[in-house]
Amino acid sequence: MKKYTVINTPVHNIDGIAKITGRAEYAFDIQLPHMLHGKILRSSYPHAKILNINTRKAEGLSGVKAVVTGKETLGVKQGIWRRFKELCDEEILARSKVRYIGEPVAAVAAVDEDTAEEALDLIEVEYEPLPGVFEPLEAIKEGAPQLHDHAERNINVTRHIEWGDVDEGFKEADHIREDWFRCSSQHHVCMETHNAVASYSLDKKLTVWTSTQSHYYIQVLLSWVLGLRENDIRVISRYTGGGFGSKFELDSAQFCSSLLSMKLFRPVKITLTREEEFMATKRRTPMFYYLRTGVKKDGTFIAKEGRVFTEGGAYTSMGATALYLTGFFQAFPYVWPSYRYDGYRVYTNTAPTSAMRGFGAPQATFCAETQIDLIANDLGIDPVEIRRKNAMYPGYEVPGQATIQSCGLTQCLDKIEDWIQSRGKLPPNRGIGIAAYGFMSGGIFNWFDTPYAFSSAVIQINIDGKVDLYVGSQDMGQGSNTTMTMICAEELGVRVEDIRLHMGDTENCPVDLGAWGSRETLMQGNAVKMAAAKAKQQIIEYAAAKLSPNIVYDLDIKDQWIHLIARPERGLSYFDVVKEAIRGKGGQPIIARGHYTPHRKGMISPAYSFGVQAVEAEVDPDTGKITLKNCVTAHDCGQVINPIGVEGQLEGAMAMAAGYGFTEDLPMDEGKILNPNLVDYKVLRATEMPETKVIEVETYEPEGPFGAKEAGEGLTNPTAGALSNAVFHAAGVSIKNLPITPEKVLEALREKKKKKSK
Amino acid sequence: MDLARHVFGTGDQAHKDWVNSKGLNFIELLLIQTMEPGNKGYKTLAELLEKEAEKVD
Amino acid sequence: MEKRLLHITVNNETHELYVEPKRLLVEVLRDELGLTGTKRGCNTGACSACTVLLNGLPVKSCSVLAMQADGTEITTVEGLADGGKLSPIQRSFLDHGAYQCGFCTSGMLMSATALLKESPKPAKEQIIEAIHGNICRCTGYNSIIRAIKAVAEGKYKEEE
Amino acid sequence: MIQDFVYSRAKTVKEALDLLEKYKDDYKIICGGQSLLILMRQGLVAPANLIDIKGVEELNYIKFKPKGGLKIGAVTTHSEIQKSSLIKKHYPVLIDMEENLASVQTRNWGTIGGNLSHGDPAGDPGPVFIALNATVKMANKERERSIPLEEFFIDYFETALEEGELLLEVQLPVVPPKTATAYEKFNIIKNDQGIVSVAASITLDSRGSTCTDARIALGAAASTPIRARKAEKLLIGQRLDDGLLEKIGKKASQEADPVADIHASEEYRKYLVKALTKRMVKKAWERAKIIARKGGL
Repeated sequence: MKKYTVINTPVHNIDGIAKITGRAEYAFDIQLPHMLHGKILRSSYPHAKILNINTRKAEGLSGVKAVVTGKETLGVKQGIWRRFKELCDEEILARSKVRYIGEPVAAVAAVDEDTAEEALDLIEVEYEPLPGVFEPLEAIKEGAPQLHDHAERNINVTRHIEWGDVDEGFKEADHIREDWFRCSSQHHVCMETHNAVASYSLDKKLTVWTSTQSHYYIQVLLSWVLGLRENDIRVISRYTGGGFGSKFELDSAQFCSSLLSMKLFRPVKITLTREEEFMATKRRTPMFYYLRTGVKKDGTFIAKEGRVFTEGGAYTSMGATALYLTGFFQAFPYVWPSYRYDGYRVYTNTAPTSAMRGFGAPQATFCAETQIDLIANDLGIDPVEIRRKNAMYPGYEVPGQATIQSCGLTQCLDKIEDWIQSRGKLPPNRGIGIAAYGFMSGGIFNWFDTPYAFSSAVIQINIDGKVDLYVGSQDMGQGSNTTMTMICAEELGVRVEDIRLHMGDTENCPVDLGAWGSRETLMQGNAVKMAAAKAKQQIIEYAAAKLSPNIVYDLDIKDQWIHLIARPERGLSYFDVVKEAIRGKGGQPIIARGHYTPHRKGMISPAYSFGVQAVEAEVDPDTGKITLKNCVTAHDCGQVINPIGVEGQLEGAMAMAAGYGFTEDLPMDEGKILNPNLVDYKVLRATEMPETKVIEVETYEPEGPFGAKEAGEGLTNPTAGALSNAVFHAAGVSIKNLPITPEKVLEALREKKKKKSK
Repeated sequence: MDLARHVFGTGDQAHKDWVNSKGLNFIELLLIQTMEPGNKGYKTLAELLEKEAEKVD
Repeated sequence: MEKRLLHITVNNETHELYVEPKRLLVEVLRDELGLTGTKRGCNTGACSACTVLLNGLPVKSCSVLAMQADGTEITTVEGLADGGKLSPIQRSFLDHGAYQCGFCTSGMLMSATALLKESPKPAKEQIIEAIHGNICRCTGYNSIIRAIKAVAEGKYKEEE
Repeated sequence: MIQDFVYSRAKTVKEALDLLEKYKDDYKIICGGQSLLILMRQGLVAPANLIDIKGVEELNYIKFKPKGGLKIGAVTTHSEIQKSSLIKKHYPVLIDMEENLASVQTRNWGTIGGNLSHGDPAGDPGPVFIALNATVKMANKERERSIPLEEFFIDYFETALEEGELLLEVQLPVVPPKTATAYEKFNIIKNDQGIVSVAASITLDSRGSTCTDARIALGAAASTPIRARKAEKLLIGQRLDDGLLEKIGKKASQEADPVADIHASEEYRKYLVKALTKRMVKKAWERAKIIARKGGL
């Protein structure tokens, strides 16, 4: 019998049929009887005191049922870093002060959307405008306008990482490079905008249908800000139209629809417009990066010092995590004898910056990988060679931070080198750039302060052998529903169609922290595997009596067949045994639980994915325009669970990361986003996609289910760096300021010409 | 040194007040750390902590 | 606002209903007829998540007044799987994982369906051109292109 | 949110003109509405009356006469132009232009009349039609009139259409012998509106070596599509060489008067005008040469 019957076989997404027939019901689609529609009034000032809000006129408009302002809330300063009081700084409905354009100040419920929108114009808000500050390097200066009383010089969070003797290291270095980089912002652009339908009933129970990456987080945060008991709140999120890091904090649609529903005892639906989505639903953290790097003549890395100032926006959000991770992944995936990082997150009067796919790592990887190619160029060393020389390896310990167990980085470098060679000599104005990367498989940190296990799963096996699998993980398109089903089927020895998955509902699903930080496959996966193993044990106990194996024989279940491992032909049908087992249990279905919480796994994550990406691009010397030609990624995600899923994650991440590299940006004027729509905000289209190729480098990760690890977020890390290196090799100019627009390239080219002519 | 990291790391009001009460300026230390080379902010804070520790003994 | 009578055929069913002239086709489909398979992704006619077939041609139902669709024949994603049988493009989307979150999928399927009807053997460039207007934030498009190509190559026949 | 309006539907040009007359102080005409509906949703346009001419079938045509040239009715969709074999044969550059105009969905519902009446300086058809020496026919209840397309565009989103006046038709003269036209727009995402666009039409002498006539039109380079007349002059009587191209490019970028926005600075736009003008003149010239070699058209 082959090793696995389900794992590593291409399996259709179990939500596939619903999604391709239009039957999948997103919160966006929910219509309830007697339902009202809500709209949110948002600040048009980047920084202002709220002196007074007069809602009388709005309430007078026919069709308007209720208006709420911050005054009517408990005024909780909430945040996802619940363990650190000072980092919980966002009220969602501002009571006394607004700190960014788009911050909610009031919400209306009316019979239809148009009426609600009309009512917004009738709400009179009296502001006292305050001077704003929009750049971190300005905000940290003495005398700059201060956003929060507790945050002197607008310093929100600082992070320090250090190992080895950096100052000594620089003394030993033959070559030292200093560079400044600017990493721009980026918006998630989930196709389903944030939305929620809240329904509060007379029995004091609140049900919220919403689009989220973590129904558990939303349940807990809502109970905090609304003063309701945690489990009197039911959060339902069956389908989520994209998340990418934007949907695991409490958002204005969820909060305001709940407030209005509690006031009216009627369902209230709030759907953010695309413009609101851009203005006020968090975004990738812009960073100013200073890198000082020392290496030996032969390219051996000696010392690295990184300093970062991040544009925090008005509130902490998830930015504190991004600040730590960008520092950690700045030194990834290489061996640095000494490293020092100082990160500063600075409050500014702009939309809060937070988590987005890669979580600080894409910024770090862009800067690090761009600088590595510059160093390689300074020393005349091949880009692949310098990376191979310093690559992490299995068993390597990042001092005080992490232990690397599985690591296929060197194999990835070999595969990419082969591909580069296969390209032969490139036509003029073409270049290939590479970037190496790694990422975590779920965070070990518990700043949310949950008393629960990080992931839990419950299994019930019914009389017909059908398995009910209850998970807390959230599928936002990445395919975790299918992954969990496959892991369960493999461990239990049944088929995918034998399993009925239950998810996206706090009422009947166990707790999982949600789909962020690439945690589901490893953490929820381990919980599912444990539950399945326990259920399987119960079945095998009954089978053992029947098969009465000699003690030397062991029993196992594969593909619905319970058998002696040593003599697979001797066995029983899974279905027959389940029937008898349940009868034997006094009619009780077989039930088992599983859970996972990482222990003693360093500061970051239990396991790390690795990879190398090569981007081939062409630069038009007349206009500076960049055209992507090829993108090849060699990726180590441990044991592949579902090949269809991994391929999709790789290609999708690449498209999003390429956008970050050269088309997507959020330009602002005094805190106002200038392109809050999909016409002026440029996401990649099918016409911009290069040929993509995925090379799987399989390793076995001892901590992961069946040896699997992260395969979703990390893939967002390398592209911007690989692209900037491709431009460097194609046109001889290095752009250290994202995004790499044609205008910047052309300017650099003209500068270069000038220098030459001199 | 690790203690210094902890103090800066949490950065909450209690720690800030303690450092300030010892005649140093918490924010200034943080800024020195990042504006000037050589890990100065941490070294200064570490020295302070050592002195204080000795007092306790 | 005075409502006007609208005659419209959707997925071979005729409807007569009174709508405000300012209502967009997508609003009538989703809110009046309950066909929520058609999505809305933006407010500026830029994402094509709301693509439906109007007299066989793909249009953005967010950029057509319902009254302008008076007397026309509309096909939405709900009309693709005929008599319990998935259409070839739907089956190909399954096999190629040509969707992830699924929110742009209806629009993608409508664009692909129209393309394959107009030119059953499109070149890759035609495929890319046909879905250029549809934003997908999850897949990176290539799996969608492969799925359409597979149908064009005759790998998926209409089920009998 | 779209403000309320009174909706009227015209089935004939006469009905349309009557409605324009009736509502003259406050109306908007909707045809494909691919731009208008966005403006209305954003509340930037809120007419009391909306007059729908999408169904005016008598304005839906593409006609060509070997002497008269091409006539395109105002409600003809972009897709119908893109797929017209007549146009492919006689004005192939229009196919290039349409193939890169927005998306299939927009081309299927958007119309040529609507596009031109919108008066967007970054629109695709403007520069190409100007390079092809187009005129537009308009009418109100009293009279009909025709003007060159380049005079039709007055300012940002402002055209020569007067109150009560309707755009009926775009007319293109027969392309002179030994003439070819080329069009390209510069953008980051294909089919987006051009950050800058350039159309060039070149006519060569009988030997196909020197330029006897030239028309260069620039899009998104000023408040309306404009002609680079000084650059055109530099071409007359000249033979093509890199030195000449450089001079033409420079001149055209001097004639351009673009504004900066989030997509490009003024300086970069001027630079793009230069780069694209050089490319389009060269491309049109080479096409014209081939035609000249073949002899005649």
